[in-house]
Amino acid sequence: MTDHELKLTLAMVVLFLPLLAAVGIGLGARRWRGLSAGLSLGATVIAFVCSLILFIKFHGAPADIVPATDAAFHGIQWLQLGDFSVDFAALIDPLSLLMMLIVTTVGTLVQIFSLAYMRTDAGYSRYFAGLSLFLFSMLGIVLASNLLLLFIFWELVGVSSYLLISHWFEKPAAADAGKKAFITNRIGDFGFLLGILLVWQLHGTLDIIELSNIGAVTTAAGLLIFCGAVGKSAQFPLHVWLPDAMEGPTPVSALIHAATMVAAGVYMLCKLFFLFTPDALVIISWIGGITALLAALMAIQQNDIKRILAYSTLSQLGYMVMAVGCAGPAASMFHLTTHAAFKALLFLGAGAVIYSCHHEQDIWKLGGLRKKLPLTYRAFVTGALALAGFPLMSGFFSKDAILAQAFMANQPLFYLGVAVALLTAFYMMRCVLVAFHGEPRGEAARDAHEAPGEMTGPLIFLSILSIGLGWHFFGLNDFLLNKNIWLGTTITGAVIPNEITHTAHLAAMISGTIASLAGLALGWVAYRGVKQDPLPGMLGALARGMRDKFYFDELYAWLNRWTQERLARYADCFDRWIIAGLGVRGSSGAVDLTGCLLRLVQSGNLQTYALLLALGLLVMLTFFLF
Amino acid sequence: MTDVGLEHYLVVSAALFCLGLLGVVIRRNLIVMYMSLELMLNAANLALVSFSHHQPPSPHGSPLDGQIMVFFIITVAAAEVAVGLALIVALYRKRQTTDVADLTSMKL
Amino acid sequence: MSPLTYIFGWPILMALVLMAVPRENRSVFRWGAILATLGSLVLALFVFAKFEPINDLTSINHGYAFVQTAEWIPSLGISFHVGVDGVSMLLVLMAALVAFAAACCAGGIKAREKEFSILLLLMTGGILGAFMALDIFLMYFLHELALIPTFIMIGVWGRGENREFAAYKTTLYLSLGALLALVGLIMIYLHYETFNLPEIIHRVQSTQPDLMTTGQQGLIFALLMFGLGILVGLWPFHTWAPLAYGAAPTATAMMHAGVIKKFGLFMIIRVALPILPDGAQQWLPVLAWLCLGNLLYCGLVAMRQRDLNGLIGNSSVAHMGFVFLGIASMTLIGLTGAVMVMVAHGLLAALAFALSGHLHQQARTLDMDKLGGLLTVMPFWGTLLLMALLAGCGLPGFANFAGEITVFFGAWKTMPLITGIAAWAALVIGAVYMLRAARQLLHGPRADDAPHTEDIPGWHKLPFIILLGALLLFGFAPKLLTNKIETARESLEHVVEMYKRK
Amino acid sequence: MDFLFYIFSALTLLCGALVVFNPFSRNPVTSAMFLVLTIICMSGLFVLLKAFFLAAVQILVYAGAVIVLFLFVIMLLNIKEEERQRFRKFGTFLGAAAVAGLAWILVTTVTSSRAGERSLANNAGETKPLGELLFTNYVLPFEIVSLLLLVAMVGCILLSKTPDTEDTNDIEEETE
Repeated sequence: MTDHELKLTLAMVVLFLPLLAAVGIGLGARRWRGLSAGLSLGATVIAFVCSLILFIKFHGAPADIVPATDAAFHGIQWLQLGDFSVDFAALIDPLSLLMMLIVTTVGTLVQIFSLAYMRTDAGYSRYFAGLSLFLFSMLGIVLASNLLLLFIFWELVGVSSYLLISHWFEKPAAADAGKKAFITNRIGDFGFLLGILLVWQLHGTLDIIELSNIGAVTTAAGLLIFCGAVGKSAQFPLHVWLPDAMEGPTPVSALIHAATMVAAGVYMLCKLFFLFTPDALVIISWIGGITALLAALMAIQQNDIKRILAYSTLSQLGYMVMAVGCAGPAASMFHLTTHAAFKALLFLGAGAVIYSCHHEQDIWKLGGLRKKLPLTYRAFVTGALALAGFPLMSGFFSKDAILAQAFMANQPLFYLGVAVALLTAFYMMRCVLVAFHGEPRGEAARDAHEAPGEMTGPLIFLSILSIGLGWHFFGLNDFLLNKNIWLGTTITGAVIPNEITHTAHLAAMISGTIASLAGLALGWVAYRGVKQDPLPGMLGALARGMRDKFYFDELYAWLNRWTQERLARYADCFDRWIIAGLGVRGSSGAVDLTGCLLRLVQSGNLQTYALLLALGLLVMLTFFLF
Repeated sequence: MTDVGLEHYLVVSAALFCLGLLGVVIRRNLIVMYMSLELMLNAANLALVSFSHHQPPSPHGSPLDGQIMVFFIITVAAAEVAVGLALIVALYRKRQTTDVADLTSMKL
Repeated sequence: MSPLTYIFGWPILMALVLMAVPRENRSVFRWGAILATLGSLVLALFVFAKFEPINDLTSINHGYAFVQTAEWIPSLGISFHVGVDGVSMLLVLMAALVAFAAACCAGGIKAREKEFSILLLLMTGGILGAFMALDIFLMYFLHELALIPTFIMIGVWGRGENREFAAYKTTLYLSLGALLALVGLIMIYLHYETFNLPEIIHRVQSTQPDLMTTGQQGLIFALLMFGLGILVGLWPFHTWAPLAYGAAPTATAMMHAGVIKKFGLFMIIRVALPILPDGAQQWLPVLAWLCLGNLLYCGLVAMRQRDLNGLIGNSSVAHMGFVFLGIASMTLIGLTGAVMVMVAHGLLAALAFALSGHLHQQARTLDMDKLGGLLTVMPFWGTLLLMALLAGCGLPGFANFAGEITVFFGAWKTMPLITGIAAWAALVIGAVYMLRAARQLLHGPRADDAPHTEDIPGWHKLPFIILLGALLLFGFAPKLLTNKIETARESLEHVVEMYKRK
Repeated sequence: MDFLFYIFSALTLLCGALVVFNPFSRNPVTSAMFLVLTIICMSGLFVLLKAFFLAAVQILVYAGAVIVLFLFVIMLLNIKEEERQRFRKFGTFLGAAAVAGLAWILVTTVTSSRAGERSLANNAGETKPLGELLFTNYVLPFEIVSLLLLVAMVGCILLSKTPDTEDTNDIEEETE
């Protein structure tokens, strides 16, 4: 088997096994819960193994499209029309291999975790079918070899996310959240689609490798493509859907809304980095920075443990996008990887807490879990420290890389990044202290007991990754700093990966460490042993704003009500009264009216008829004679 | 004043026709309307007769054709009057009126 | 004889046979209709499989396959002339699929089954024939044969209090549209003195390109565009559609929204564009803006609907906008996309109306405020509806997406602004109203006073599965569609070239 | 001769006008009597046109038969005067206008056609050639007319017969 064939086989196995599992569950296996879960998990594990083999074997190989369109395998044409053709093929380069590995790893762990977490759920089979469908679409994004294919899987990811968020569809909040997520994503996708069309018009191709040989052309195309990432990665101003998406089951939040799907936007930015002009990058970096800061501020005043994590995800995604904008896709992908590990850990940890405490999610009603759930506690603290960028944890290294990147590209963003790092450490400290320390503040917290092995196992595994992923031993950073793995850079001589200067490195490391420690310390001081949140008293209106997410939801609701809804109402009224009323009934009414008027003439009076006859005769004679 | 010719007769005929028409249009008694109809018929007769009288000789047909026509018109008019009056009688038996304003069952 | 003749002759023959059957034998009518449409479907699949690309316009049949000709009214240049190319082949297959599904879904009719079955079969035969006719008169005649039963069916078997008004309005609208189109067609006839479509096109494209002046072409094109546009629900002549579909019995709504409505579009592509390149030049920009009326405006109206059928009806009108956009783009890609949307939407509209028909049969209401949480009670139905709704908002994996994206690619280069607005309508507004329906009907808690509903039983699932299966098949492998359309590529390219040359 | 024409035509028109609107009487009998006078004056005009046979027939048939029939009916029905206002104001006005317009058209047409210039008075009004024509060229119409008279007679009898009591319900018209 040649390398090419091996790649093709493995990539197709990785891509299609989850789909087959989903279809299998949908077609019949759904009647047997165990079988459904087994199918889904089995497919994911095999996909994981294949990804691992692929990664180990090919992580140094250059980008390759399988099946190659010109090779013995004819490319599978998805659509072909004259000069417009879309081939179904996988683009396998080191970046996609890494992403595949992340997705399948987290996917496997989350599915194992779900075995226990969802055990009592009525929609058990449906849940696993959804997860499999999601993995299929996500891997499709990772492997897509051209932009349209990418868009297709992009949409499919959106719908599987919709299905999973509204898994508990009887709950109005969950159903609404799913809808909101889908529609908000669609707004981003609208820009994405226009971007694809523009790229097609300017470059004449959608194939990513061909595009990478051409490089960036206009800022507009890049920004439109970025819109897709804004939607999917929940960047400001389309960030509103992600916190609501926490209505879905917690493992789903871990997989989709922390580790993988929301990272797809960042992945896409990194992969298509060659499409962005420097102007576009500046805008991207600021959007990322703003998101990071806003989300970090909002996270401080959340009380729902999942929402805290959701805002922290937003904030970290902002970080990654900022890194891309600062011309550091390597740093961004590095952080994406470590974030996938520790955020999945945090979410699964939160899931374990929620599971143990009978679905109590308010941290002020928890407390004292340190002793009840020792394993979960340790795992959660590991994740929190990694997220806070505690020295020598994985998050520390990746955050440093981003800060160094920002230091070189854009000094104001560097300071913003440091501030976010401080806030991050602060709110994680708050979360840990309030939820795990002190005395139990609720019935649920008092009865808590440790979760079963299916749940703690993934926690332990992820803890190890969260600690060590940044170490030099793993070689992740070196791998990403290899120029060869970035598409288009060797040809266009683009700036990535930047050689990070020593000064930048030093500045980032020192300020990052200080910010992290200071944040943790502040959190310790403010929340140690408190029964109530002291912040609202100190910050007043600002704290209220943070708690209410700076009123973005209200603003959008208002905007929507005043634009689209209002337009819809006008259109409806117009339809009902003007077109159907005046236009249609009006013209039929005019005919009716004429009929009524003419009816008056039919008086039945002989003389009237005679008179009309005479008049008619007169008219006709006049007409003919003169 | 010129010699009395065809035009004079035709003008009289036209005037008589208009009088008849006026009667049909403005009188409401069915019988009087009927008489007005007779006036109109007679106007036509007059026109025909005067045309007949003033027709130059020609190989096609005889100048008397007009008079033949009038003859038939008179016959038909007699028949028509008979039937019409019979109808009026029948109608009067039913409705006790000969006023057309009361006869509006043709109304839509 | 050409198998095409059997495809559309078979249902009509069955209708004639059923006329002789006494009305007491109720099940005979039901099964007769199913059998006849199944026969057409099998034949259509056979023809679809056997269909060989003939990309040679100079051949005797002008690139059409399975041609059959017979004299009909020679003094007027009318002949019986059928044949298919890639475009009509797909529509015939789609029509046969939908007809079979509609016949299966006609079980809800409990009164006068005899007449219903006969009308349904006439409708099926008529529209199948209209898609394969190559004689303009035959085409029009068979379309009318299919159209007229619609009015009767709405009036007699319709539901709701205002079904008579609906029947009345639909009749007026559609007759007016058909009449305008007829005037245009007769004007074409007066110039060419034949109804033979390939011959006319041949003369326009090679021997007599200037037989009609630009002004005449503009007038005829306008007549055809608006006449046929009314049949399709071109904005602002669309208000009959939601009303009619709200009142029509399930099978009728499926057939009309799915298949018969496509005829107007088909005729624009088949007759108006090739014969009247100058007219197209004048009117297509107008059509491009009007299509936004469909996409954006009807989408917004659909957002406000409280009734499921109103929503589906409006969304169906909105989807026609994609086809208009594809036509107006006047590129090979755009036209192909338009045909793909026609096929995809035919299947989807039929599926959606079949589903809403089942709900209406169960719950006796389609008011979305009164229903909710149906996914728990009717899992199969609910899953299908969810998939139909998602297909309706253009989710990849369903044939609609493939068509819509192709239309966008076709239209983008010439009309970026319109395409951009259309994309907003497709991606965002479509998602808003479709998901709103899903949220209200399927999700959420079940109301306490919600009517009792049951899922689709046993073999009744068959038509739904067929329609959904076809949607998914063409969605995953749109090449199945484009391959066939590709065979008509030369004639389409000819049309596009004629258009560009002017 | 011209003198006679003017006298007869003036009398014809005057009596005709009195048939239609008589300022002194609304009685249909008066109208009928003036109709007789009109007919007689017209036969005078016929004589001037050398249509002697027609003049005779005119007096015999019209004055002798038709008008008598009218009078019979009037008396049979015992119609007195029109009880209500004789004319409707608006209708009268409109009718008069229409008729005036028509009269104007007819007169201008007649005068402008100059038909008289090409005409030539002939004297072919004798009864004998008329009878010859009637019984040779026009014998078929003549017979048909006789049949028509027969039909009219039957019709009159049928119509004016007092309906049987049982039939009355059938012909009962609905008065809305």
